[in-house]
Amino acid sequence: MQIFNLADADQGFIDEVEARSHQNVKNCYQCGNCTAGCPYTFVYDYSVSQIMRLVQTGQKDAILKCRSIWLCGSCQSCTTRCPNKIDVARVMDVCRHMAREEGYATERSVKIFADSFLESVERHGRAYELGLMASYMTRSGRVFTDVDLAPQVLMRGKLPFKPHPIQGREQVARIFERFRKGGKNA
Amino acid sequence: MRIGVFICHCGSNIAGTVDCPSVAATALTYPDVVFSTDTMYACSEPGQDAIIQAVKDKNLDGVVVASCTPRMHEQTFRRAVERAGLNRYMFEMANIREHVSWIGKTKDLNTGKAAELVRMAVEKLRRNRPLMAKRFETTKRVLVIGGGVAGIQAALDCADGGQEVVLVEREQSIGGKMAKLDKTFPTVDCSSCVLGPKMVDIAQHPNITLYTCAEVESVGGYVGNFQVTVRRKATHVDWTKCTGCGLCVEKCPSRKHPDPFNENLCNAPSINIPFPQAIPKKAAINASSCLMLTKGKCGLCAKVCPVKCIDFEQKDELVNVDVGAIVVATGYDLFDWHKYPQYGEGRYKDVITSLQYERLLSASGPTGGHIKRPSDGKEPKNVVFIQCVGSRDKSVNRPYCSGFCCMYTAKQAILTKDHIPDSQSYVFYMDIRSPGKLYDEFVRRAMEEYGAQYVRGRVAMIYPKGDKLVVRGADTLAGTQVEVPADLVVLAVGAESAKGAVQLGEKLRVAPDQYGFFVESHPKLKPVETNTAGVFLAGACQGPKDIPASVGQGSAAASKVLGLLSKAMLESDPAVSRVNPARCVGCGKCIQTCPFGAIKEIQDRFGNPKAEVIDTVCQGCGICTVTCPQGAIQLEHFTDNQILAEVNALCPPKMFANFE
Amino acid sequence: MLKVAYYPGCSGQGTSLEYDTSTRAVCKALDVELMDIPDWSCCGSSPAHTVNHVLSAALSARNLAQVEAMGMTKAATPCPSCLTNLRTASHKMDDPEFKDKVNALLDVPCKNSVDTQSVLQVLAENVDPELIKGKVVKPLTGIKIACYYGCIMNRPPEVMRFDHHENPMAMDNLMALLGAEVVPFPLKVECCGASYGIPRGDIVATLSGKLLDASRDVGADAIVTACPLCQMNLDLRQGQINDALRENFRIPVFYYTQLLGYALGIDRAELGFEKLCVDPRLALGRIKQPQQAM
Amino acid sequence: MPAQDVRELRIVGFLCNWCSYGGADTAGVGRFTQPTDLRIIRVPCSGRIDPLFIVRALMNGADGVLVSGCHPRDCHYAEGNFYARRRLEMLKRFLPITGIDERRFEYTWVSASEGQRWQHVVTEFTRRIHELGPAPSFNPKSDVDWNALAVQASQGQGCPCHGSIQA
Repeated sequence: MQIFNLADADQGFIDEVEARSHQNVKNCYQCGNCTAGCPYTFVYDYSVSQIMRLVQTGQKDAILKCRSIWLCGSCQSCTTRCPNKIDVARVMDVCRHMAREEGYATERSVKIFADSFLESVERHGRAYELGLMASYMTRSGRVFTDVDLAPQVLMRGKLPFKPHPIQGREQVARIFERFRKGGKNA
Repeated sequence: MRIGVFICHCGSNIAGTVDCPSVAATALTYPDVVFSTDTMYACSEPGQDAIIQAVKDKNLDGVVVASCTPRMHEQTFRRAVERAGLNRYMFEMANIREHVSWIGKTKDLNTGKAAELVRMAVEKLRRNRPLMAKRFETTKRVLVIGGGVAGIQAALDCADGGQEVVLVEREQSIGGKMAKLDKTFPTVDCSSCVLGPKMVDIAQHPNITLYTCAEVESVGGYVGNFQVTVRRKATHVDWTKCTGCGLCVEKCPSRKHPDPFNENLCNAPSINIPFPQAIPKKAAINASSCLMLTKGKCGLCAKVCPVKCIDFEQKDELVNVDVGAIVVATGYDLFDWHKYPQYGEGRYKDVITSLQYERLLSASGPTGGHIKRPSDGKEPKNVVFIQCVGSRDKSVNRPYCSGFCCMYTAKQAILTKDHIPDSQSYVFYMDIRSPGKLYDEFVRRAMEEYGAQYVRGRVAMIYPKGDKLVVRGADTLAGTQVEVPADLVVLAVGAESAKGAVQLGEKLRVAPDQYGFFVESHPKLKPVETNTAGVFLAGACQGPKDIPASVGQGSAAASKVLGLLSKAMLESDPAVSRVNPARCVGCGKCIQTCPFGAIKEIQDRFGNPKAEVIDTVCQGCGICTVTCPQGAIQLEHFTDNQILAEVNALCPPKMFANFE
Repeated sequence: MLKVAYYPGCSGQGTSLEYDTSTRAVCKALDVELMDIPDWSCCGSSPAHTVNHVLSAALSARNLAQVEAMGMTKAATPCPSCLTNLRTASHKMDDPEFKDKVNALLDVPCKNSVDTQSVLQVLAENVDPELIKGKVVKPLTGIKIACYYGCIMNRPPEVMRFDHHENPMAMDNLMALLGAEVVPFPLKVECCGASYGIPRGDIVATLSGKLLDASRDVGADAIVTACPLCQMNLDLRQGQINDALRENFRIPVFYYTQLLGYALGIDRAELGFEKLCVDPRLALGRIKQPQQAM
Repeated sequence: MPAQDVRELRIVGFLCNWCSYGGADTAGVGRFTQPTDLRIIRVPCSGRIDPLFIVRALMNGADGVLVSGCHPRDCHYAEGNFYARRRLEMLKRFLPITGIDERRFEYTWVSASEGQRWQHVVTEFTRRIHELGPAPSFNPKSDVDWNALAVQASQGQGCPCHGSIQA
């Protein structure tokens, strides 16, 4: 197990998480209700309440490297049930943003899926599911993802072969462009 | 005027950052100051003696002590100047410790500030005048509101102390929550065996008058002389005749309304005696379910009653009681756990409260002391206890710890194992709060000897699967999620203020806190007093408490009552508002704004309306003084002139700004 | 006639085409006019908010601005994922500072004047149940239904402001109104695995597997849902789940609009039952044929 | 804290005995360092504070006046602080008419247990007063728009001390 030096707490990290999530992580008293309700705990390396604890103690590295923040499904169970009214899902989101910004991608396939999705939106203005799948398979190298579903999907006409590009797709593309220019301060 | 000033060093507490001799020297330049000195500990015996000596030697008629906060030692020094032969109000204090030496780092600035605070005190003292307390007689009788264990203890102690006691209880029997418990922690002794004899004492004590099914309707008057009206609700049974034989209870055909004594686990007959040890052991009719009272037919009870005590025409009755003191012991209510929708909101029958579980454990309960779960009557094997349901949870506006749930849960886990040896208890907890004599040992026993599985974490949801309830929680020590297939889930619901507490508080002029618990006079030093003189608190109405603490407070409140009523005459605080009839125009604004009803309208000899302060009721807040458009009503010891003198001492008036 | 701006969502053009068509059909039948938002774009869905909240809100806000350009203040979407994004964007833009950041990314600034609701909420709150009852031609009598709402249609309650966050009842009530036997489904708001189907199929297998298991436990003939993602995970991936868990679930998963349309007697072609992967015929066969009118 | 380094300014505090005075005591017991400019006058209740006292202090040259009472609903005398709030709110609006910068006056609620909050309140208020600098000497002839005052009075807004409390 990893041993933390509590004196090395990264106060800047704590402050940044609090500022970006608009949450006071000190309100967390570690009751574990978020972990208790979280459907994703079984794939986590740190449970949600442990993530909250690590944020409280400023263990930036441990958080940004961890798997859990990538696997959170934003199902809002933690936020809804927190007795201290902390928007835990938002804290998880913010940790993931920071991990991305610092170049971490511990759960690579999840990151690639999100990237592929947004790329598709940037290009077409809407999510083009077949193109997104193709992009994901190429980028992740997992070319057999869901091929078993292909016959069902195609037979039932669930996936159109062509994207639905919209007229305003330049507008959407410009959203991404401006976002990139503004960096994380956008 | 001849004023003496004493600057206290408080060891190094003040002298460390304030130049006390220099302050004393400066004080000598203030008007009317004829003597000024610094002293090591003004509050010590030699310190007080020195003040007394100086008053005599220097012929002083006023004293200023600059030391700690007046909230600490004002009374001490007032008594000292009184011993020196001065009126106790010819004294002022300057707070140069909490407000100067402990918060400022720079000695020069501190010294200057201290000197100015002394100057303010001197200027105020120059406008003080001797005030005399009024003396009045008291009624030697006590009202105890609430017949739970705290109220029972207070009533018995007062009665044993020789005072007459009127005990008013809302329910049909006294005993409160404790009467519903099976066993008590940490000794696991039988609750009704402990409480029962005390309840009988209440019934038999010659000094105690007991009104159950009764509530306080109104309260007037003031310490020593309260006038209370009690509403005795109609029971439709003449209790002067009822022998408690129970024949009517047996025969009553209407058994469809839930039994509140058994926490609605079963139904009760419409005429009922709530439990075998009830005091008084009298039957009462539930008017909302009685066939005779709702539909006009039946009357079986009246037919079978051997003493003919059933009276369907009975009405509420108002009783007036004069008392000198009041003990409030209205207890608490259980948190409504339906506010946690994740626990099923009542959709799952086998999710019950801890108090319902007590009834299942109790031999006098609906299952005769056999643990049977409500849904199908099966004996549960896996019992899950969830703590902090309605405690320490901001999201349901209950951020406080209810204090006793950890302990009763440990007790219930132990009793579960006693009742069902092959059962397994799981306790979801956040922290174990067991700071009492033999308390923590008791919790350890639940784990070590009785094998209760303690799991540190909250429970996020309960859902049914087959005939089990799956409890999904966290084990934060293991760092993961856990699930328990439970046969029965017991919610350790927290305590909240009793229903109606706020309304009762209004009648008694006792302020509730934001959660409805009554506020004591001082959290440490006056735990059973309230800010309304003559009204005392006992038990959980002041905040969640376990039985020993409630009993302790009951006795404490009784001792305060006995102390109060042992005096032949009471003195009122003379720092109250006073009306100058010459300036009063009788507009009545002060009467409207007074929160205590301490001002009444009178007529002067020309028939003009005037305001008059009832000294004994006035609490000395001064709201009326600011309200009065004429400046006719002044709060003694805090008059406009006295406060303005302090302002002027700080900010000397300029020539053109002199409005006086 | 009630008019709302309509945001179909990307999946309505593809994997959940039948949800879109059936939604349009039932709304038409119930006198709710859905006005298509011209040239709508993707709301950002879950990938966007996992990257950046401002970006995510901007992608949603572009659509809200389009609604504003229509001169409308109320929008509806069938998809809870879109709903969450649109509502969360609005909620966060209540903070003027955040709104400025969002508008800095947009060509046309968003005034944040649009209230977005789910089509379910529009139907539940604006259509008189008696009207629906009166229009039922084929009551759903005989079929046992578990209503599954998904995790984000009602949570967090501060943002979503609809129904109950632990035990929502809107679909239950609607289905009961249509004559179906609604079984109490304990995992109404549990997560199905969301968008992890592609990158982490194992997660969906576990989470959706629990839902299928629970619906079998309560004896449901079918699951009814309001979410394209949930429907896809439970229906399209049911075979994958069976493989992963060595199970043999065969539980059809309807969109509530499909069953509503069925009861209202809407043309089967518009309801798209044939697009469901798990054959719904057995379940639909349980519906008792209505007695012929007198 | 800059207040320690520069000349002290004159700040008068009116504190209720039960909550805020106790809170200031608690701050002292906790040794929560504060600027020394403030001088505290103890009154039984914030409802005892006549706006006249505050006006008098400011007219006499105080650079700032700070009033503090029990939190709403927490008053030792049940409702004194509600009266105080109405009066002081009225005073706040009235001050500019008299030519006094209303930022020189503030009221707040501090309970007897909130020592740290008291430290914060004092520090912040002192900082504000130092930013405003010493009060300009009060000269009724030049600073006050007497016409505006007259208009105000004719519109029946009445006296700030007493106009506000009619139930």
